[in-house]
Amino acid sequence: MKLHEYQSKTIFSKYGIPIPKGRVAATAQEAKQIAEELGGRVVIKAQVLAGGRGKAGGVKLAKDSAEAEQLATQILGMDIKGLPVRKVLVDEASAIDQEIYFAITNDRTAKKPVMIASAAGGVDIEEVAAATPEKIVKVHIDPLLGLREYQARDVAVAIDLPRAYWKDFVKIAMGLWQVYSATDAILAEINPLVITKEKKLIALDGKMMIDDNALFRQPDLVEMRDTDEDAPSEIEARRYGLSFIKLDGNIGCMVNGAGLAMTSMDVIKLFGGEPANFLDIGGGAGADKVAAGMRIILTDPNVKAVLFNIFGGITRCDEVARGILAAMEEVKPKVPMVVRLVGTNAEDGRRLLENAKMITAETLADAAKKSVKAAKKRKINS
Amino acid sequence: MKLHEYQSKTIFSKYGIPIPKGRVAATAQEAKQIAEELGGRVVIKAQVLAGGRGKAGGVKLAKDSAEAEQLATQILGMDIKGLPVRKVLVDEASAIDQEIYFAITNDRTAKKPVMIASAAGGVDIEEVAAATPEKIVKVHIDPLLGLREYQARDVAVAIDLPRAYWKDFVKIAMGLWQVYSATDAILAEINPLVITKEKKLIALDGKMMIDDNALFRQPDLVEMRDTDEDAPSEIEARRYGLSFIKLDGNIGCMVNGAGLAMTSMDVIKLFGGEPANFLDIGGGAGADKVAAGMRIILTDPNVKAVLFNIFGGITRCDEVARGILAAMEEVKPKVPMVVRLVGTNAEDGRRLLENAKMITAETLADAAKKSVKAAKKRKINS
Amino acid sequence: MVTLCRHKPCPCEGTYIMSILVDNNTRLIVQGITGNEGLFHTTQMVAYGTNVVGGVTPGKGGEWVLDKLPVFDSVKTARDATDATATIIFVPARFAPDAMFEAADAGIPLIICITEGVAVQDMMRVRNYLDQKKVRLIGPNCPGLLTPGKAKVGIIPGDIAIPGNVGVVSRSGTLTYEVLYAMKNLGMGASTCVGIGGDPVNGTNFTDVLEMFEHDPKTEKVILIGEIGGSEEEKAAEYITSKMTKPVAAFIAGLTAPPGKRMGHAGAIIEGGAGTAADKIKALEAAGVKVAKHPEEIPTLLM
Amino acid sequence: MVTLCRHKPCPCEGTYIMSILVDNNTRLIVQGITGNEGLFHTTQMVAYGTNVVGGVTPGKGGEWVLDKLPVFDSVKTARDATDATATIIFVPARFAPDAMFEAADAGIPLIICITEGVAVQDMMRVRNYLDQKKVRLIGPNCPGLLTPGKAKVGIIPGDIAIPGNVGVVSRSGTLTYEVLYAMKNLGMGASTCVGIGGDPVNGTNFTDVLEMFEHDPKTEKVILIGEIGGSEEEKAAEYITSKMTKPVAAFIAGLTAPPGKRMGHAGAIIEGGAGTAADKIKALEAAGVKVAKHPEEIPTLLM
Repeated sequence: MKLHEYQSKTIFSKYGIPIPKGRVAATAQEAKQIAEELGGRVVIKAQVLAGGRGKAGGVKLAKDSAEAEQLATQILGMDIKGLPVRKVLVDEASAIDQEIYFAITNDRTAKKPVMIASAAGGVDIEEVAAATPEKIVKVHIDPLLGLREYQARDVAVAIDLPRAYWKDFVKIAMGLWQVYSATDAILAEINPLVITKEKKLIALDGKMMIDDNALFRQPDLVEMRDTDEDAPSEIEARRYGLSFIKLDGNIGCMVNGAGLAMTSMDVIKLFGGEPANFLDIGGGAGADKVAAGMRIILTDPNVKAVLFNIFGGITRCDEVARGILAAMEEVKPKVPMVVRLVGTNAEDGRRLLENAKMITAETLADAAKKSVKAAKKRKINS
Repeated sequence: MKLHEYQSKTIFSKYGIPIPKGRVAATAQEAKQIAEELGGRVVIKAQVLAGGRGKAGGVKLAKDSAEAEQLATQILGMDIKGLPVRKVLVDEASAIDQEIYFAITNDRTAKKPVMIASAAGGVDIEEVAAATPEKIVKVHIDPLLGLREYQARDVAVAIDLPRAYWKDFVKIAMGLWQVYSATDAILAEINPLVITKEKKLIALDGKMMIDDNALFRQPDLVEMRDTDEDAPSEIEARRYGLSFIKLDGNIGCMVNGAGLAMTSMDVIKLFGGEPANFLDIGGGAGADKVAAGMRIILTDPNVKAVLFNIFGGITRCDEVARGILAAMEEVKPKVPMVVRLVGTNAEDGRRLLENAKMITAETLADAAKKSVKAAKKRKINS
Repeated sequence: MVTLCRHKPCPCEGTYIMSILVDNNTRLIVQGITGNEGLFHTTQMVAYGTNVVGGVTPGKGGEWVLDKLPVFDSVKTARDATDATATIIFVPARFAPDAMFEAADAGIPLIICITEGVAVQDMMRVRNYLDQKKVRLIGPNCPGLLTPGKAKVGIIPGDIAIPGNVGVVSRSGTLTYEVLYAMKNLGMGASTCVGIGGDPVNGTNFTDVLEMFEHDPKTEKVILIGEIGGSEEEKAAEYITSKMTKPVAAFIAGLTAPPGKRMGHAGAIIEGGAGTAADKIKALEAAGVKVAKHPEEIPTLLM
Repeated sequence: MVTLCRHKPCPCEGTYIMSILVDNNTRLIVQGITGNEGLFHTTQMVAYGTNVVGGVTPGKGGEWVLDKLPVFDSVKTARDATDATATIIFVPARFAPDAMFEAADAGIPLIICITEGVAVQDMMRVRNYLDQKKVRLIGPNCPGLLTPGKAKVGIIPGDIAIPGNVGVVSRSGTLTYEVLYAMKNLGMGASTCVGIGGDPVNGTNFTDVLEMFEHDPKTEKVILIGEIGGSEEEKAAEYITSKMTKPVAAFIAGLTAPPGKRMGHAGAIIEGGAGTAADKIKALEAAGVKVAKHPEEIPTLLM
């Protein structure tokens, strides 16, 4: 789960990390008022859960509250990478001397949290990492011991931070560690952490991602979830505990297991088709989940055929078959359905579907070929 | 630093450990009012930092608020082990089914925190531990990982706690671990943890000791310190960072280092004297500390002679000598002083004291013998 | 009792259990044995012939499961009573970290955690703690282990694989079944199938298992089933290049997967360019591994 | 470079540095070198001939101390630049835990922590972490080490001891000086004097040091200086009974000490009846140790 910049920075502030004065606004009038309160120059920043908003024109500097209103109007009318801008953050503008990159995230290879820092912060940090990796400092944190101050100091030394800032940097690092730990973050990123002309360290921008698997113990964060920006089908899928991602093809897929779901998509493509979605119904899915998944797939008008690939293990094929039947009853699909059932209770499942006018297949390759063929035929017919 | 029962239980409650309803009172009137608010039977408990208050009559059951007032008057007039009772805790009375002992403390041998529990809780727990150690359960806690729920469950199983209480017991254990960790406790003890007739687990009594070395990060706890019950000389000593314990003998001692201070007392006793105090001026003590120590020693009217045993290391003997001279100037002592200086700058120290009419000694044994002799002589003279 | 690695010099330095991981000597307990999933799969494992010796459900100690398996309140009492050599975990995600810590503290040398959805910061603590204790963990979020004809420790359907000389290691669940099934249809058997799980932080990784297969006399060929994300496949390719003498075939899922939600800049920095299926296939092919285009093709590459 | 234990079989399993702990080969850095105490004792150690190679004070990297010792910002840079084999810590109590963690992480195998007043929960974390890393800690709240004529790593005044064949180990500070001074006055020299410190949770304990002395060819007799509290003296007595061949004399401080403030019932339960000077003396005498009545008597018991 991603947090907005303004949400991330509010959390930063709670753990003692300095942030610019500012507030979030949903209308241009609010933005104007906040700019008036702050006085002086302000930055208007689109709050969307997508990268590259600066290059898309979603971040603008306003010299006064009038200009703030005008720019806010403009930004609140934008779409960035397909996402409508519904809120803007109005921050007092900072005069910047240096931009630092600083983050704590998980290093899956090391099985430990890692601090990442660079004196060359800002939007081009990834190019810095690719071209001059020696400019990126990485220090691992023992997950049982937690971050220790000397490690933060080592980072300050390694990025050539002037001594005068070490103490504040250590405080910010310890704060970011607390943010990361307390929120079950998988990413807590400050970019840029700036040295202002007034010789202060401030977190100018913030990005956080929370571990979905830890949300059960993060009720406050769950409330922060912004569902405005998810596709309705993805929200619906989440409600049923399904893992769904919409794609641009025309063959709907319903599979149990993420790896097999990806493989099914790969095999569709291998045989000349285009998958319309990724859908993993998970292990042990019952009839209701299956029915929900099918409804979600069939909402997509692009879908010209559906492939069911179920390898029963925890999941029982007869349960899946019942879900398919229930959903067919409800949505009366008009597209061809290719079904392949193997494993636990596959016989029972196949028997249940015997009268449902579905195309059956023995292997995944066979199923993929048949669904590609069915989708093409359908295309010609329609 | 010890906390009172009412302070400990307030902290317990903050971390989710159930405690009886109740409040602390400084007067019998207050006690009466609290008893009225609570209704029903109440327990009046003397709040003194000494053990055995129950056997001393400091804990009484009152059937109503009138009796509560009467008993509070009585208890507030008591001295328990030399400590005047200044406050009483008025708690609603509980009907008890079973008394459990439960504590978290440090095991210095294992270098780990340890949970200790017994089904045979109550005031006789130490006899239980001595006579039937198998009735005492000990489970160590990894200080880097913290207490895990299964460990608490293991304790519940080991003390034969009925299953219905396991869940609540685990909550109490996790709460006590948080109490212990958050307060830098060296002891967090619930005795008894009772099962009431209403089938609830409640911490009926609580005792906490905080690590003095961690008070720098426990400002809230520092404010809870009850100095009423310390001897004035000990409060004065603490102000100067001196480690002082008043004893019953007549030879005052000032020594650098706890081990050497105890040894000096032992040697005084070995040669027939009685030490009047333990006083460790610590390492690197300056003249002001020495002067403070001397003032504190000489406040005790029992003191008939003073032994200074200084082995210079970090401590410099000339500094100590200066402190002695300054203090003599101020307090004009009338008792004989035996001084022994060895180690860092001992020569300079001895030279400074040359004109101060002090008895000098070469070895500790020699110094002890001389001080014993001086104190006896003084006794005869006085 | 478990069979320990007997190679001299021992490549695993005595830290893991060989030939590989489970067989008829395994004495297994089930954590969460009275839950829905635990009970269902215990029944399946027992039916397969796995030597299940008991289970753990706090609060249900003293009960019996399937009329013959004792239930204990804690792993420690279960181990003391049964001499268990391995444990399989079927408890809900929020209790799984405690279940793993408990198993490790009870001295169980091999832990298989099937549970899906364990929080990643918990897993980092678990992994670092278990490493200190030299305990081997398989999973979490994995289908477990299957040594066909000997022991099934997990949820892989027993009837889709036959005994043989091909070691199978996989990050995926049902995709693994797909491959085992294709093998069986071609008459190809497995020595052991190890589902290491797909979570970002887990216990045993590809390289660990390849090393076990390389030293396992019963394994002659190896199938590796990977997917997008992380860099374990690239590491496996390095190991194959430098140490492996047995032939390896592979399949990598996710060639058509859309790029995942990005972990800010940090993800790109930490993961580097790695993680795409194309990169992984390239790395494996460079290591001499034959990479299949679809799962049913894999076994044919080893024939 | 430090001299590692060369016994075969190695009684310490390679975890500590022998003969014992420090000598002229020790390359020492000082954490907190620019502080009052750090600077004073660095001067004393250098004057004694200890091979001090540099120091650490965060924020003062690049400065010099005593015109010849480089100051670094971190232990890691100090170690990289100086090949230090040991570190001595003189930082204030609240920073001492971090200083110990930092030294351990920088790979320094021997840490001597002089600092007094470290919080005990911090020390439990430090000790458990250092044990994982197989790092040896002396202290905290200790006077450090003195190998007369070779190296002084700590605050024991150098001129109160002469080289010899008696190993000295003590929980106390100035009481140790008293004993060394009494030895010197009788012409008795020390092989190494180890102040292990008096804190409830510390690094090296009596038994560790007795074991080192037992295996140290330069040590022929041992003096042990204990005090009330804990049960390290009782443990030492057990070790002496079962393993020690060299004669030991002892002194225990605190026969007349009032009982300390009690740690609730828990203290009594955990510590048992142990902890009084009388108990300790009894245990040591039962192990054949001669126990002195006052410090000046100790050396005479070994003559």
